[in-house]
Amino acid sequence: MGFWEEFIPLVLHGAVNTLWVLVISIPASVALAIALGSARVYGNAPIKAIATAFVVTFRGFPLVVTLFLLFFGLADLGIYLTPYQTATLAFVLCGGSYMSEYVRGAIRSIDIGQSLAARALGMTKFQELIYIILPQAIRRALPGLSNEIIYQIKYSSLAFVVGYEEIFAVSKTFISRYFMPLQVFMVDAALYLAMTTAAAYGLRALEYKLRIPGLEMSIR
Amino acid sequence: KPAPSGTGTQCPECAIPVTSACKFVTAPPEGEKVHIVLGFDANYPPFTYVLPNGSAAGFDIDVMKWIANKYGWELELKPWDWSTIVTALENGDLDVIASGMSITPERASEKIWFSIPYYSYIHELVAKADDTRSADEILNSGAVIAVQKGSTAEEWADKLLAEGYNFQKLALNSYVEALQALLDGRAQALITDSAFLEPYLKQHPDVAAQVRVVTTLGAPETYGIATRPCDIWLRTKINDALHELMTSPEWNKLLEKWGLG
Amino acid sequence: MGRGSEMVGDEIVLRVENIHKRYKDQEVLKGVTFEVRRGETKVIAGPSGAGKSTLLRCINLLTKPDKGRVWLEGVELTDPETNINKMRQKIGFVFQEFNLFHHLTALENVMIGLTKVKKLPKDVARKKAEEALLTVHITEDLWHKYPAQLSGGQKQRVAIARALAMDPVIILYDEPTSALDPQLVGEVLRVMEELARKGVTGLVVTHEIGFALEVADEILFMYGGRILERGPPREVVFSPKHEVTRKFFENITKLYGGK
Amino acid sequence: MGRGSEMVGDEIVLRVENIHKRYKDQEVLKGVTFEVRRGETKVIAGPSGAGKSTLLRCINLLTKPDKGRVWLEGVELTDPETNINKMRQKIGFVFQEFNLFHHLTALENVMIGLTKVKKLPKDVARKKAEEALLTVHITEDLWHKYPAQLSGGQKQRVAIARALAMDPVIILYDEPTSALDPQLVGEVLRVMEELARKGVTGLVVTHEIGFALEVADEILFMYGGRILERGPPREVVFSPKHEVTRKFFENITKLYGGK
Amino acid sequence: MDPVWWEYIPYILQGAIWTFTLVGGGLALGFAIGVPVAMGQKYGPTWLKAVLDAYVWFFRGTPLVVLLFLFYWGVFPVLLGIKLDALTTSIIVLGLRSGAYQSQIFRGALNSVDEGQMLAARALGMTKWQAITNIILPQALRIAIPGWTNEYAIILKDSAICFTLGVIEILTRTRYVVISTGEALGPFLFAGILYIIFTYGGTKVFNIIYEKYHIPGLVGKGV
Ligand SMILES: Nc1ncnc2c1ncn2[C@@H]1O[C@H](COP(=O)(O)OP(=O)(O)OP(=O)(O)O)[C@@H](O)[C@H]1O
Ligand SMILES: Nc1ncnc2c1ncn2[C@@H]1O[C@H](COP(=O)(O)OP(=O)(O)OP(=O)(O)O)[C@@H](O)[C@H]1O
Ligand SMILES: [Mg+2]
Ligand SMILES: [Mg+2]
Repeated sequence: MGFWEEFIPLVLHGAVNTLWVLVISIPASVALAIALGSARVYGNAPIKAIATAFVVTFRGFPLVVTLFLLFFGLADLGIYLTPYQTATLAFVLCGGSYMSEYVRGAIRSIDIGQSLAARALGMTKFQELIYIILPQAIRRALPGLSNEIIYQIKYSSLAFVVGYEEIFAVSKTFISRYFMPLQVFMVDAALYLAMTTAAAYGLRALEYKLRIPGLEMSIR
Repeated sequence: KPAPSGTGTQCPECAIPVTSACKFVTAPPEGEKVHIVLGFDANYPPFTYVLPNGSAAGFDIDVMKWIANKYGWELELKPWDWSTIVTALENGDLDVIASGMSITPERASEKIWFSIPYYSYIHELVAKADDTRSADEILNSGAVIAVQKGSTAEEWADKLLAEGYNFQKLALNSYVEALQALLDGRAQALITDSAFLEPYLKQHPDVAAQVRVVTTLGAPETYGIATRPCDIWLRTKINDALHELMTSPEWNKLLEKWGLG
Repeated sequence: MGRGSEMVGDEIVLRVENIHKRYKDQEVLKGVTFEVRRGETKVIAGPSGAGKSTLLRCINLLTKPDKGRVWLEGVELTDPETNINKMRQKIGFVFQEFNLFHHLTALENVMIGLTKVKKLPKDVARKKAEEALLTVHITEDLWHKYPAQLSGGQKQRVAIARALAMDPVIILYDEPTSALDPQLVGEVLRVMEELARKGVTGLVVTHEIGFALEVADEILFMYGGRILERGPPREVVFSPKHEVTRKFFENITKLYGGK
Repeated sequence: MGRGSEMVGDEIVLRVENIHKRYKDQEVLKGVTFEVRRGETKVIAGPSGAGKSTLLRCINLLTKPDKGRVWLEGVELTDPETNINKMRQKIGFVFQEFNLFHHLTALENVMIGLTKVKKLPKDVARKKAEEALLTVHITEDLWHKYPAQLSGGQKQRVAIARALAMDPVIILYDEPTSALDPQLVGEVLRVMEELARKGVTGLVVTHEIGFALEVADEILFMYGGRILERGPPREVVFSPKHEVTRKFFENITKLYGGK
Repeated sequence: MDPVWWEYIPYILQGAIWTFTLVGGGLALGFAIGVPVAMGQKYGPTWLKAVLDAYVWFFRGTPLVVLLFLFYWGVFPVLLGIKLDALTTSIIVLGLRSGAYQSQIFRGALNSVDEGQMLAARALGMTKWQAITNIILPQALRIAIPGWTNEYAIILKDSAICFTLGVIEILTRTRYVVISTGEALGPFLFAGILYIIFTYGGTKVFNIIYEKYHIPGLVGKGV
């Protein structure tokens, strides 16, 4: 059987698996990021400390290590996550921590007048955050978030270390069997480029759709 | 053991491409120092791995050192990522690969040719010591079976699945992790090769007590030293040396040293 | 005499006692005490940097005063037990810099307090917001513009409508007419009068002395973080006790002397 | 009659011809034409949303007019060949929203144009900036504050100083006294007068009709994107030709009628 | 008995030299590329925007392994006719890729600077360029700092992928240790903590810069 006939169906199967992880992990990461980022600016001291420790840990750990600890470390405690669960959870923990940094920065770049006006209306700190600050902050954080989302798409390749059969896992098997890294990498690159392009395009469109008329100079 | 030949294991119908990376097509001029770059994947004890001081060690390293020593070559040791190791060889970043590399027809193509085989091993199905089921029962139980990603053991798993056996393959990054999965109870069996398992169990008697080899799979396979097809002189020299080493008492001492006896 | 006085009752709506505030090296408020009765319109005047905006922000605790107490309708705002968010609903605030919510249209800016804080149903809130906007002459064509698309005067009026719509007990205005033309000033003033008649009390930081003379029941003249002088508008403006007050107001006569 | 008129020469400094500007569905400027002579102080008045700010921004091309031409000292700004950055140095601009540079202190805000655009040595620039700040009564204690730490009036004055310091040929003021108290208004007006005497021309959008009556040589009354009426201040204010103009200015008499 | 892998700690730590060479080089190069790219994307002519979009698209979207592979064995030797060593190639590729990401961080930051700032700068007679460098950039760089700490944390770990070309840094060494000793959890946890220290330390530095250049009174932490 030729390289293409053998490799393409396999790698497409891997791509479907990759998508399965991302479909869950990306939205969950964004949600976690908003919670963490908000907690780090608006939370009281203990909440702030917990959120910060969380971010420091999961931003600090290389993703491989997080995957490894969730897979083998938890198994030592009798908790057996499947490769799919491990990968999804690890991506959310890691991606959420990274993304939260953009959310935090964006929240802090909103001018103080906005919170003053919100509080003057009688909003609680939480209402202020939800209705006034976050809608503006998330818009500002979008370019950064799109970075992290794209990173996450590519990092999904690391799921192979816990035995998840995604694009890269399939490719690795193939490469060590035939030693044709160039061809395999080209196919992989095309697949990842397709996914990241779709994501980037979607996010750009979202950024454009959410822009506030007259406020920004020229979002394209 | 096969007799020494000029070419070792090769692709019979392949033409030999001569590229700028070819450095050892013919004998170098008299008096010129021969410098060989040895590429290896340091993830493969006891054949190739690293010591706490960072230097390379292992059976294959010792073999190559012996060969280099015999000819007075300069040997440079370069750890390299397995997935691009052949590309590095093709492009001249490396000159030989000695890293427990199985000789397979797919590999012996226009990219690399092998020396004569120097080590043979067999694939094994391993289960927990208290698991008394037969191989067929295990392979048909829907159980999780761990293998190393990209290894010939994974090929075996794929082959068995294609034959209609009913189990789930869990391909992990290394044999160590695959074995770990078995010990953790995450996997119910492990397909591995004797080249990894036997020395490992010798080194870790506690682990040896927990597992048992259920059966061997297929016929023995062999390792070879890979070179660029065009480096005919180099390959010949390696084959000669390998032959000499393998017929000397030194060979058994080496096998003994690395637990491969 | 101020126009509003006939509807001023005796009930004290706002009491401010001995407010102090310092920013690092600079004491901005050095003990300010006064009270406002229901229906009253009180004007705070004074030179730039006197601490007028800071004082207003201290009243609804947007800036925490270092010392001093504030009561609204008998409830102490400065008491940590008080639910300040509940109380702030009763205090309208019109910012000197407008501080409209950038991401909301004019109409949404006015609605958000009603729907999210007062929890009114959307349609009720919308009707109320529209009324408030019309009161300050923001017509329908502007309702769906974002703050960045509005002119200065339009923004200021939306800011006023946002405070109005909440049906507050008292409104604190920080220079509410600075970006308005005289015609609109007149109209906004009429709105403020009407509110006063309805019993909505006003505390207005303004440089429009004409307005103070027309509408205010009392002028508080602030200088260097203190209330230097207070009294009926005509008295403070035309026969002040202090030299600084005299100098501050003398330009008015000069400026409009031509008429 | 305006005070500045005695120093007004015949030389036309600024010519604006048939300026048009539309934002999507709304035509904001519908053909505005006028000229300003050297030393003149011209006031633009008109209701909120009339297009005054837009017109000012069109003059130095901060907003690109859709149609029409602008000349400064005989050089056509709207000509694509013209180095607009060179020309803008000669046009001071004081924004309605101040637009101070957030990351620079008051002093640095004034200096940056001198050092980066005019390329003056730092010490010279600093001296010039200090002078300009003192002219608008921003004293040394405020020089090293950031915009967010200044009061409204302080910000506005820094914005004026920033324009002043550049030694412009003409200054475009967009409501330069909106956040100022009457005393400061008087002082800023004096500064503007002095500048007029030195031949610095002024084009002022303002709602301070008192100021217009005192200082302006001419009032341009804008309405709905057009100059509806123009002429000497007293004429336009007290005996206007149009009903809208009359209505616009009638509040003034009402408002300050008490005096 | 001490675990066997403890003996390997110095070996792992020596990898830090390579890690930081890669990170330092990659980040600096990425910064030098990212800032102008972001400005070009926001303020440049249409054709330039198209070119820069393509650059960002390719380098953001392609896996690092593939980029390394392409540049080491393709772009440099074949297209450009130069043979660069693995370390140099790795730094260049990390830099090119990080530039694509950093440009998006800055683009976001540039968008957060309000329009009035540009208007006021142009009104003073500044050229677009002067306005950007003197007014917009100083404010945008401050806003970009949190995003930058992310990029640092990411590149710190992504440097591991340069092993594809034989550059052996911390994470690769850790893997070797895992395999060589047969002990997995310990070495991985050690590497994890090492990276946390590096990330946290680096982030701390960035945070100090952030707070130092935080514009007094301007932006909120909530009221
Ligand atoms: N970016 C924009 N997009 C859409 N509409 C705009 C924009 N900027 C201004 N407008 C509209 O153009 C009209 C004129 O605005 P402009 O700011 O010139 O008014 P103005 O005369 O300065 O008013 P004011 O005295 O209130 O400052 C207003 O109705 C405003 O809503
Ligand atoms: N966040 C701050 N940090 C430091 N100083 C501040 C801050 N806010 C205000 N100030 C200073 O406090 C003083 C009073 O400011 P405030 O805004 O209350 O003045 P104001 O009376 O409202 O003046 P204006 O009429 O010009 O608006 C000013 O000198 C100002 O510089
Ligand atoms: Mg104020
Ligand atoms: Mg305006």
